Amino acid sequence: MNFLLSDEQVMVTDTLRSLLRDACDPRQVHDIIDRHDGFDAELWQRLVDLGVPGLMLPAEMGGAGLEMIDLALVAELLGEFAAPVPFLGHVLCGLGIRLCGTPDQQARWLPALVSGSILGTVALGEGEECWLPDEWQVTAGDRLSGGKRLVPNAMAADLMLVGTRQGLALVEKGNWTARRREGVDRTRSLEDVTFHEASVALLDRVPEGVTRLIDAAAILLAADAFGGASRCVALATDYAKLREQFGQPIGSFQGLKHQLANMALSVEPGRGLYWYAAHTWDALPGKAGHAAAQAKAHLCDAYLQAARDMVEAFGGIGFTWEHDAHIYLKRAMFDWAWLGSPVRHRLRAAQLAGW
Amino acid sequence: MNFLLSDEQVMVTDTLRSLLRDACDPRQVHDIIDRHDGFDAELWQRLVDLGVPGLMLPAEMGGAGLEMIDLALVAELLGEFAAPVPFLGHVLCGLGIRLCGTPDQQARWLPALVSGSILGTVALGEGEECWLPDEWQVTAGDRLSGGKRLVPNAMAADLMLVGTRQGLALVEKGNWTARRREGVDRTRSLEDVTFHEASVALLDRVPEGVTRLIDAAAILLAADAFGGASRCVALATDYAKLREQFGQPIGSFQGLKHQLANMALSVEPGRGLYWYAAHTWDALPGKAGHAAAQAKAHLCDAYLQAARDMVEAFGGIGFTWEHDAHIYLKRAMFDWAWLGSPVRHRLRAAQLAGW
Amino acid sequence: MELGFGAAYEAFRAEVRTFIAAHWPPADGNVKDPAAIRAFRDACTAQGYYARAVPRRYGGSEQPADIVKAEIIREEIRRADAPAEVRDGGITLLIPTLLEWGTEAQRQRFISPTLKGDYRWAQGFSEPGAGSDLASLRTRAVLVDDHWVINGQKIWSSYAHRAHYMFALVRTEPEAPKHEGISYLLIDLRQPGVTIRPLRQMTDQSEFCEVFFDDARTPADWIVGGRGQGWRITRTTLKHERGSLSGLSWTDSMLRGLIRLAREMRRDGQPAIDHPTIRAELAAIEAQSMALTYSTYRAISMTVHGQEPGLFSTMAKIASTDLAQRIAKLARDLLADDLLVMDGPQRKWIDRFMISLSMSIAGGTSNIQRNIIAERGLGLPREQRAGEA
Amino acid sequence: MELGFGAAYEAFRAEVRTFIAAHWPPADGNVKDPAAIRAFRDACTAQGYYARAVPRRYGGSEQPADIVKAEIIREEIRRADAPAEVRDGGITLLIPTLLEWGTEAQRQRFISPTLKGDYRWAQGFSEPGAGSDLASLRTRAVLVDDHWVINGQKIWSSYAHRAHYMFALVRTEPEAPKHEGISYLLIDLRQPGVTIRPLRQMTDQSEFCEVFFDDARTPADWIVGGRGQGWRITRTTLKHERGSLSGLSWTDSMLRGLIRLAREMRRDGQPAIDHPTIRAELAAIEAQSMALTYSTYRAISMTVHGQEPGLFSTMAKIASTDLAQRIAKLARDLLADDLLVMDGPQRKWIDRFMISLSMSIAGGTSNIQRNIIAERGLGLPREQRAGEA
Repeated sequence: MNFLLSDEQVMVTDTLRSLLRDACDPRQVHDIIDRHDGFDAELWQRLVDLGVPGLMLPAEMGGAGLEMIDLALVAELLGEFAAPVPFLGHVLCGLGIRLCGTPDQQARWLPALVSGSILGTVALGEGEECWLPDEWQVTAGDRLSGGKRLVPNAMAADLMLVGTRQGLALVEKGNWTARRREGVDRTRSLEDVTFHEASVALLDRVPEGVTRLIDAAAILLAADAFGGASRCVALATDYAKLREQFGQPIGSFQGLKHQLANMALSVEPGRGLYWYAAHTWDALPGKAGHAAAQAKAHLCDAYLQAARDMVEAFGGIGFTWEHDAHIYLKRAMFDWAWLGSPVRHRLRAAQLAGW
Repeated sequence: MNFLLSDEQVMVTDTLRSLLRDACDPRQVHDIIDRHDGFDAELWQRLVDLGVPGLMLPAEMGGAGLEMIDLALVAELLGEFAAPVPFLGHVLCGLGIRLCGTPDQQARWLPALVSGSILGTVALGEGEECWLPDEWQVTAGDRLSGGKRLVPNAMAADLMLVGTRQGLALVEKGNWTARRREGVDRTRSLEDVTFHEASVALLDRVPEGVTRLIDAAAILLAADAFGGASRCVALATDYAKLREQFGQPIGSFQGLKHQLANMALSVEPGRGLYWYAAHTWDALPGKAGHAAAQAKAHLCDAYLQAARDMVEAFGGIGFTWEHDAHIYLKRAMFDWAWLGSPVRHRLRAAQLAGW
Repeated sequence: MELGFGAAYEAFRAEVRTFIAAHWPPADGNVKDPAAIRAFRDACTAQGYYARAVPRRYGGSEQPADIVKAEIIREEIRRADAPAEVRDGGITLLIPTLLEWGTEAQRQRFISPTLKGDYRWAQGFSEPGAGSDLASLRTRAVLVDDHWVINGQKIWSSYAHRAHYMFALVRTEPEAPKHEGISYLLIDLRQPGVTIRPLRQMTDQSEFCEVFFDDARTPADWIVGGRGQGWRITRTTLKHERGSLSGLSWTDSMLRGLIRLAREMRRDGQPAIDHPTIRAELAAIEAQSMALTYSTYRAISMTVHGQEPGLFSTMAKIASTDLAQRIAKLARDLLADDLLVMDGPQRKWIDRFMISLSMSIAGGTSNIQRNIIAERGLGLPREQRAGEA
Repeated sequence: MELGFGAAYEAFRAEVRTFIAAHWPPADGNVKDPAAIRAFRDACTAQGYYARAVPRRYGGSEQPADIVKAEIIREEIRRADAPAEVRDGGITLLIPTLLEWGTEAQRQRFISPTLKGDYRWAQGFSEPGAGSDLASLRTRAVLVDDHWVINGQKIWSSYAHRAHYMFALVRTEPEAPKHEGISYLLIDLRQPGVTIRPLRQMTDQSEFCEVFFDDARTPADWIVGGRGQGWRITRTTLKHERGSLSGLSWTDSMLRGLIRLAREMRRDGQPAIDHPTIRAELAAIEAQSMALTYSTYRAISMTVHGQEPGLFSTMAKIASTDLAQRIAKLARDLLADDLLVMDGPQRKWIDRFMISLSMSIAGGTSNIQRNIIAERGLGLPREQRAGEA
């Protein structure tokens, strides 16, 4: 048993962490959410330069050919820094094409996604908690009509992977109209899109490919949630060490101490769960659906609670716009709801467990 | 608005409390549960002498003609002292006859129940959480056959009010066989009973009378739970004031302090809820079903949690047989499960609220 | 035991209802007209419904304390959707303080216009670094000739950007022990030495402000009580806050909103309110709300009858905070997809989901409330701390 | 990243499995025969499977530390339902202590029979009034000629009524500062000066005992380490307790039991496991258990590779306590009517419902664990208390 990171993985995460410390400090995140008109293009370019979009894509497409755990570690860090970049939609788009695309489709799109010369995204939701393949109503024939909801960065994207009753389908920019939603989480834009007799290219019908894409999405959200939740614990803890009341740091009061301990208790063990889910995706595919659903449910619940607890730990200051707390609270709301709420993933996990 | 106890009510509860302090101290309760062969007959006799069985029964039957709130206050105190007496079955038997009995039946049985010359009980449960009138399967015609479960003090009882598809029915001693269950709560015996072609007297079919009896049972359990839960808070608090660790009372540590505050918070406001439920039974019958279900659910959940918290607050000593803690924990388990678990009463309340 | 208001009170209710019907809405139907609103409030004061605790000579209606009547008035005003009594900090905190500690000149000068809404007040207690721990506050005032010269910063001052004046705690006796160096000053906010910066909240709205004093000035006799008495004055003022039913109506309206939300949203292909998990939690929340409501009724009844309601009186505040958190959580579960967007049909629930967090912060953190329950309610010993006797 | 045990370990597993199959069950099929059980355990020790940390000269098998191999052995023993290694306090706590601090004579005298199960040991640390706070213990021993004479009382001593000896902390230097006056003694429990009283638990079973010393005696050289070193010795012993997977298999078997229970019981006319509320909570518990399992795997992998697992290592214990509480609660919901009786088909769940409470008590309360997480894990400052520097 060797359930730990390799030296290379530690090195890569260290590199990425220093990049984010430099290029994604809270002031920069605040700038983006105050502008509220998209993502941090410069930061995204640096992640592209580092090879993030191609991490799991084949070497012959310019990718690094690594595994889900590697990508999830990146997602954890982006969550930790609340990075305002179009990571989620972009990597899922590439992954979907890798999983279900024809060789031609792969050759056409993957190198461009790896190099960042185009931006990809995925359209999964259809509203009212319809997120999953067996719930999709949108129908793709020669043409595609209908709407998808809550699509990340749809206005900026060049290529969209759309979930349809016929499986995944590719639509190019210009074939949809997008309506900007006022997303709660301003670090990741959401738009509703409408297709009207759009040109569309169906991917191969590989049902387990579609499922694996959903599992990947769940795992990346779980990893983001773990990173964000850990940061909430750290922010609240750091504050408790500095802030004084009645002549001593508030972190020396047992009441707050136990609350912080409970926060950490509800977050830290989640690391093993998301690692496991990522690991099953790579190594034990039969268990990946269940593990991914459990990770998404557990971590996203833990994140939202940790974010709430953190706001309370900060007192009034944590409720202000200028403070970082709400950035995490709102990102936690995104992770919690996008792709379906925890309870839905728990029921899915129960079914996959054969209960 | 005058939502508080009258001077008479305060006086009666004070009297009863001194009686219980004297006649129901923990050593006596331990004696009863160690013997495990019934109830505290002497204590019961003193309660009878005080008029407890007739509290809500008409004056012409020897009763005091008081209200549900008065009886519930008694139940609270019996819960506070974990009194090992057949109160619940006995008063519900009398109340059922008062609600649904013919004048003859009332005249025949109520004076005997008031004077304590006979012991009454109620048979409601049929196993697998069948407790309520619309779930009863036992059928009463000229004769009664079948079984009821988890009947309080069935072996000692002289008269049993049995829930049947035809409404409430009276069966006299000698017409059932009882099998002693090893009840969790040794302060209140439970038996399973079997009827085989038993003679039976149906009460008038007064459907709302049956409902009111169930509501009364729920309110009395809620009141017992409030009394017990308050005692749990008090016991844990007293211990925290006395017990020293690291040179000071453990109750001065903020961690434990906040746990005790949270315990009190989950218990104390329940008083208003059970008072309200009792008050509706007397004054606002249209609201009584809903309020009684809510009180039973809320208070019994709070009691069981408070009892668990108390055991933890005591540490190891609270886990021993000699300590009082388990008496309350087990009584809380009875209140929680008897007549159906909290979630069932919540769903019933939701229905009665018209949701 | 009597849960209704009793016959005498029901007669009072009828009288109030008749009075309101005669005065509201205004004849021209324009319920937004400021002049009409003001006229209505003046009429209510004249009638003895508003400003009940304030003597007539300062513009109040000087009625005997009666929380049941006060509640009936609130209920009837709400039912008629008429302009409610103004309940800002100037009225709930400053006026009682002036009545107890102020000079006659201060009362004459400030109470009446405050009641009328001509003077709006901001509270200046909290500072960065002195939230729950007011004794450590650092804004200072120095008496120079006939004016106090004030320097420092206040925070969490509600609606200071719309206020005319502030009642503030400032350090005037730097040499005195911490608690004894604080005075209670009244300050005109509309002067050059004062800068007010509204704090944008995470909901993207602004309620609280930072207020900076840079050689701001206030007349020497705008001090309430003596020098160094500010701490004592504040403690008695806070004690004046009495159990009231107003928190309950907030809880009640949240709960009704939650039920509506559960009817509107869907879960597993059915109305969410029919889903057993949602239904059971909704009922559990209702029970918690009922417990709070009727325990408050009991506490108020006891207070009215001169009895001490005991333990519950230490916990009313945190009990409603806990309830708000639980409501927020179920709302979150009901919202599902709608939790992602601020422009959806349930925006107000997004705000509430966040605002529920600020409840445990506002007016003392929940941890301080828990200390109060444990020490004052349960009688647990105060913690011995290093450096204390 | 590799979650399995790897090829080398799987070869080891095959070897263990073969070995066990050759030795268990005994030829006559009598798996209850004490002689057969003993012979099997001896064979396991000879083979290097049991007593791995104990040198051969004291009867152990002296294997290099390898928690993965240790886990494989445990798994295979469990799978074959063969007699597990004895894991009482004598083996897990006393032997490591003797190996580190004992005299050669003590090791020769005690280790081997303890390993074989001929000597059973009770732990004598806790006292009434000194639970988590061992430094304040009051049982004392005085050296009279060549014997310690012991007076006082110990409590929470597991199975002392079945034990031969006790390893105990007693106060031998009454004049020394609290922590420095304690020594670590070995005591024969089967002597007139010792009275053992099993404590009946709320489950009506007895596991823990009170032990009273009334001029009990033990030889002068049955002291481990020097006089006044007891506190230090205990701290190093407790430090020796290493992350292990054994807690996980307990959690896992509870969870599987809970799933079975949910299949057996009914709710709203359907198998409880199909009810959405039960189902969602069961899945939530499973996720919590998975989180604990794989974080433990990670911590162990890191330890094996000489890395520090960090924060998680402070929380493994309380995390499984929390999980046990949550399991107990769902079991309660499933039991419904069966919660009322001890003679029903689900008696074991009634016991577990209660035993889950004792978990947060055993071995230090959860509050002390929370302090450890906060101070050691999160680096929060220790509380300054009155009378401390």
